[in-house]
Amino acid sequence: MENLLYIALFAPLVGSLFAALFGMTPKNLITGFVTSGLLFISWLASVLLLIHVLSHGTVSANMMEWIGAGDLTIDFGFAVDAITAVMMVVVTTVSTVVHIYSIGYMDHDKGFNRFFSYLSAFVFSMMILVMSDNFAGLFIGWEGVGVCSWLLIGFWYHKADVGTDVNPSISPSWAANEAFIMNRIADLGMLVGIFLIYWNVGSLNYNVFFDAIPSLDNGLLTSIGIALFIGAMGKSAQFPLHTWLADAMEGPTPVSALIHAATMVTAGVYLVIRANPLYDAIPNVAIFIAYLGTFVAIFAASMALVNRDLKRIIAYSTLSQLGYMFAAAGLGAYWVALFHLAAHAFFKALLFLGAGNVMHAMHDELDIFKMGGLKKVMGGTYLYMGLASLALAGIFPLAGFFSKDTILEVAINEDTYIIWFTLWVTAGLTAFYSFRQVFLTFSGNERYKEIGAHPHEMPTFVLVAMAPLAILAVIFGFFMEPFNEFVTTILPSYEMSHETHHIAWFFIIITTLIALSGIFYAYKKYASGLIRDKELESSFVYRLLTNQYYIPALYNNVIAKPYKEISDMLWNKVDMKIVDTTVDGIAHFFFNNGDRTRRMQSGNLSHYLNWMGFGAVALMLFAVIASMIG
Amino acid sequence: MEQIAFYIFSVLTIGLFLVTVLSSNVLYAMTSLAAGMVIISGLFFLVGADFLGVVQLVVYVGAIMALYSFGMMFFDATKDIKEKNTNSYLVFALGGMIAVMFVVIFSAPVIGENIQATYFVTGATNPQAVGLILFTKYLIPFEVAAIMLLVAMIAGIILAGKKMDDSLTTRDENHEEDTTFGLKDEK
Amino acid sequence: MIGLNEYLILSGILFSIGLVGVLRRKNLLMLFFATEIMLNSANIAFAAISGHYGDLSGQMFAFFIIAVAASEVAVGLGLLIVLYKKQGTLDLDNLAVMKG
Amino acid sequence: MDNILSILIFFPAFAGVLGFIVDKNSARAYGISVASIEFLLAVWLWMSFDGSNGSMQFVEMLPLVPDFGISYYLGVDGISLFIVVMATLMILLGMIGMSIEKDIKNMIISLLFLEMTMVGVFLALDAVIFYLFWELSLVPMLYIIGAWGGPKRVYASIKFFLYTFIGSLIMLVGMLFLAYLYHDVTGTWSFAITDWYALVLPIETQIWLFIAFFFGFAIKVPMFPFHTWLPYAHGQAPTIGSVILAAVLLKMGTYGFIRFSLPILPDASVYMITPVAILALIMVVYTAMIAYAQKDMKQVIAYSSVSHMGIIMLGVFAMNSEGISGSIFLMLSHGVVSGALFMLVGVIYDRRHTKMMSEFGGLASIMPKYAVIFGIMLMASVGLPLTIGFVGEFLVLLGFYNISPIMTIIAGSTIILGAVYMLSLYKKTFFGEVTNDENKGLKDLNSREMYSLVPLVLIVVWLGVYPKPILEPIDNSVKSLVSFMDKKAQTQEAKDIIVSPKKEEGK
Repeated sequence: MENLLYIALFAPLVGSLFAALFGMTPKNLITGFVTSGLLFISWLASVLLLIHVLSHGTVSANMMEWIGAGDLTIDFGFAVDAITAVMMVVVTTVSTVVHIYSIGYMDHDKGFNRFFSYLSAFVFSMMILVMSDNFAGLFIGWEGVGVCSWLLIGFWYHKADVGTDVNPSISPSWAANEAFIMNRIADLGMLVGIFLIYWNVGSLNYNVFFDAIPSLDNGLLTSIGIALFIGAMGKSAQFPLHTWLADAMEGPTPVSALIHAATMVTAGVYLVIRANPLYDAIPNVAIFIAYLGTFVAIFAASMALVNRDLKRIIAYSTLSQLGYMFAAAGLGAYWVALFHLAAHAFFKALLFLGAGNVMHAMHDELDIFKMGGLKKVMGGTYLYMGLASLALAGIFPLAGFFSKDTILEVAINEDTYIIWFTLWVTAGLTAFYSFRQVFLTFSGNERYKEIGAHPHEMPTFVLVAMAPLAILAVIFGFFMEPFNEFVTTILPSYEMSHETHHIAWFFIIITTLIALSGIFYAYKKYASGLIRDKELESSFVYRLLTNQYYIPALYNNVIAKPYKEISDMLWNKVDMKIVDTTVDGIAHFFFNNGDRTRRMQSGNLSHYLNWMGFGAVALMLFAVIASMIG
Repeated sequence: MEQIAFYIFSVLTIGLFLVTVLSSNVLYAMTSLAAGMVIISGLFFLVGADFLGVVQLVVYVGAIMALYSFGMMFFDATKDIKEKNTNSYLVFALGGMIAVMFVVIFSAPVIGENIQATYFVTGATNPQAVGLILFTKYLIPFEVAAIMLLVAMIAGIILAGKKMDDSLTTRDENHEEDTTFGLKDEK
Repeated sequence: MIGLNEYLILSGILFSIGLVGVLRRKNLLMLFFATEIMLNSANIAFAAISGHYGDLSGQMFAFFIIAVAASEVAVGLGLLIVLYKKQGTLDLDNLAVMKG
Repeated sequence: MDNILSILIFFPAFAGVLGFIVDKNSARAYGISVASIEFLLAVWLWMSFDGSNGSMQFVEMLPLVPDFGISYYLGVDGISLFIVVMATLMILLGMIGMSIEKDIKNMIISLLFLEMTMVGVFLALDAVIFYLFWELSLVPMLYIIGAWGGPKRVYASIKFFLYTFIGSLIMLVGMLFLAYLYHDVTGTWSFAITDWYALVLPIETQIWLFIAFFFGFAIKVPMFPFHTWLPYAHGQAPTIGSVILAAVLLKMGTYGFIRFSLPILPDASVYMITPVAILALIMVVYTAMIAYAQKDMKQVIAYSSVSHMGIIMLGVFAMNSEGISGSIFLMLSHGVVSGALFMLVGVIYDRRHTKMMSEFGGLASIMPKYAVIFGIMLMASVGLPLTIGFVGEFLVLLGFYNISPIMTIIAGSTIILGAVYMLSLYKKTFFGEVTNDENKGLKDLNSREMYSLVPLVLIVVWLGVYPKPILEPIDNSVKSLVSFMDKKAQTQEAKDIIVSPKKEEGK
């Protein structure tokens, strides 16, 4: 079984290195096929591992020692348990599909080989992240996905910077740097968590740490929990570190599907799920996580309501769904969070890939106000995106219905009505903005003709490649019970109370109702075409939402610009004017004194003699005084 | 008797040396210097250093002063020396302070009485004693001094005797390099 | 009775006279004279101390000082003559070639 | 090869003297072959070094001035071994990548002399010998900056020389005083560092000595506020000069702290943790911000060097073997990475004769290989896991966390601020459109540059993934050092703070 583990882990790395060999040569289809093939192998190995874990329990392997210093020993240790197996299958499934899809999508791109190298490297990092059996290994993956995301967001690095009024993300390279730096802020928190664990437990191994939890001080556990959660916030783009995710949409769309929807951004959720014994021990932090998740859910959904950028809408919806996951995890329903994570990965990747199709068809035009009526030319994509949006909105019997509904049930069960209500409203908003986007893109008048676009459907193999995701988005919900049984071998099981069971049907109905009404409202407003409401668009709330609550502007003005100014000031004023001038001043002092006393060297011997006399007097005075004192 | 002699000698030496230092005529200065030397030898006799006194007379008055007088033939000794004296108060003040300090430093160990005689010679007259010590303990310094005198003599001859005929002040500018010894004026 | 101190005081006075000469005079020849005075004052001190303690080392030093003075005069006068031939003067103020 | 250490020290100097008779055209080949032999010797030393033994090995001892206990005393342990190997490697690669044509023979000879002094500093176990090489190392560097530098080279080289020289004079006073104290206590003179280790001094004396040593080492490191010579030196030095300066010369300072201050003055070191750490923190954050404000690529890397040296300083004063091992490893990784970065800046400077970032932009499209290697080095510089930069940084921060969590968090901001200035450098230089026409025709790395850079890339990855072969010998020596300090410390405070590793105690 260890071999399967290594195959699953290293196949993407091999693919990445293979593609890297061709990195500087023109497009070569073989890189696409080899990486996809290797990922398929990795997927196969993951599925086999899942089956093995299902019957035999955890598989673990210790490859070699990585860092050993003092009492610290960190191994490249891997363990595949139920959580990891699920994550592995989700990651490899989505990434295999995305790889195959990208062969079609990146067809005309100069950096074709490079793209596959990066993409496979990302999968490798993600696999390390989920498979590691210790926090240091997790951190390797954590940073690794960060770098790959940096590379991939900035994939079209040659685009120049433009003003925020033209493109809110300025440029791909800017967005990439923003994502990396934001993630690094959170990583610092994670590092602190790791240090705390090491100095109090003596090991970074998950199991050792979890076993030691009962013996640790509550305050300490709270700090560890907060520090780790800060790490999770960065990677999963939770408020206030959320701005990078929308800007990350500058990357190629398959990247958005894989990294910024299905896998990397869920790493934070994975961490919270993984550290469930810790968060169970500190309910205060856990409930904070739940509230924060809930807040992010509605906060992101509100921004999605008015956005005109196809990918950004989906990005906000990702953010919002991540909020759902954190809410579930924070409330203690870890398996529900994991289930929603998996379901979300499938339909959100599908949604993004559909958006990719549209983008491809529209020649990289992303403004949904300039689309419309595309269903005639892009029937397959319409179907996929419709399905994915239904799943996202949580309509029976699609995957999103089961997962989202269970989260709402959990909120009821925990008597946290504020969370329930907020998430309930968010469900309605989700349905509305998803279908606003679908209808604006595919129905109504054909506004694309105004900008002279000639949309066309993607090649068939691309659509076929997307089929697995579509199927999973439809049927995944029915696997909820087996999934529950499987993952609760590791995770704490979560049982609804009897009362909740009784009234569950009522909540299911009202949740479905609000989702349906959201869809209906979107249909009424947008299905027949776009009617722009100038008054609404100039209202304060609308502008607030389109400008993302002015948070990016705030960050820019309060952090980025002052940082630059303080840096300049420190350099020009402090370092050059104070520190260096002091040093030079000391040198000048000696130099000037030397220069002044140089005039003593008049060349006139009798002056010298006079000085000699002075010197003699001084020395003798000194001698006399010294002998008197001594 | 000794006291009277000492005070006479002291007053005379001080007076003569003052003349040496303050006079603007070289001849006066030199003459008074020579006279001062003679009287100093008297002081030496007073403290019982007979041999030293004789050497003082022979070397200083006999040799050195003769050397000076010969040397002065090369210079124009008859006219007064014109000197710009700036700030002579400072000079006197410095000189006085140094004198005071020398006295303090020299007399401090004497007053403290922590000096011990190491080469104590008794039962011999002064010249004999001097000879005994000079050719035993101080033999090597004595020989070195002899060599030094030899070297000095040769040096003196070469320096003074070099191109005795031509006056360097009237030499051609062209040949200056050979003989300037690096003493070149800034132009 | 004349003690050691009187001799030392005399020596100090003579030394300072020499020093004043050194500091004050601008003529090189006069400087030489002043130096001789200083050397002699030291000799007096040596001889006096030697006599006072009955230790002949002081006199020995005085001998060597005389030897040094003699050689100094020999070399110094030679130099003076060369200098005079070259510069036509022995005035220090005209010899400021060591200006830094 | 009993005298391998002497051979290591004097072979380059000997070859350097012979270099005077080598023909000008073959000087480079001569230099490279000498440096390769030296590097192989260093590797041979590493191979025959017993990694599980934490004490001094290959010791050579030859009394020079027995009356004052000065002897020619050499030895190597895990702490110095790899710095020596790295120094010889960086000289070799620097020579391979060197593009200087002017007076190449003199350059090669200076480099070989420099190599002697650097190796000598790290192998010396006698304070006088140490000081001798320490000061001698200034001379070739002064010449390299002064003769091949930029327009303000004279100012820069004099500043470098005088500044570091003043510091080391103060250090010399400390050394002499220490030798005097040793004489006072034992009645015999000795300048052997290992003898000094046995000296137990009262805490007040220790603090004075610590301050004296501190000046010498801190200026070399260079710690805030003594760092201003470094940007000038780097800014004006030729590429090879910057490479050696950043990779090896700066390490002398931190090495000195580990070799002298910690074991000789453990109580004072513990006492001084807070002030030193505050300076180090200022170094980390302040210079990272200044690096962000720079317009010149080389200055960014110069200031980033200072910032990283701050982290190394923190590690040295972590007083546990995680932190100290980490800081020694970080010295190596910083040597490799900053050396490589300076070489990379040199590459573009050779082509365009400017280092201003505003002149560039979009280089990734024109020079892809260059961009890739730069990118890898950048990632190593910001401490990405599985690159060489992470291991040391992680261990240092981990180790220092035991001293002060708050300070560690401030120091940890280096992973953010480092990313800020390095990424903005990369973005300005490599990303965006190619706006400057002069850049359009630039050639990618040639084979000479590849030969010098690719080995560094391999090292960066190899030691990032598998640091054990190097980390283990370092750690063994550090463990014995820390246990020794723990035993020697007098005050209870010092004993509390110095954490000797449990594994060592069990032995």
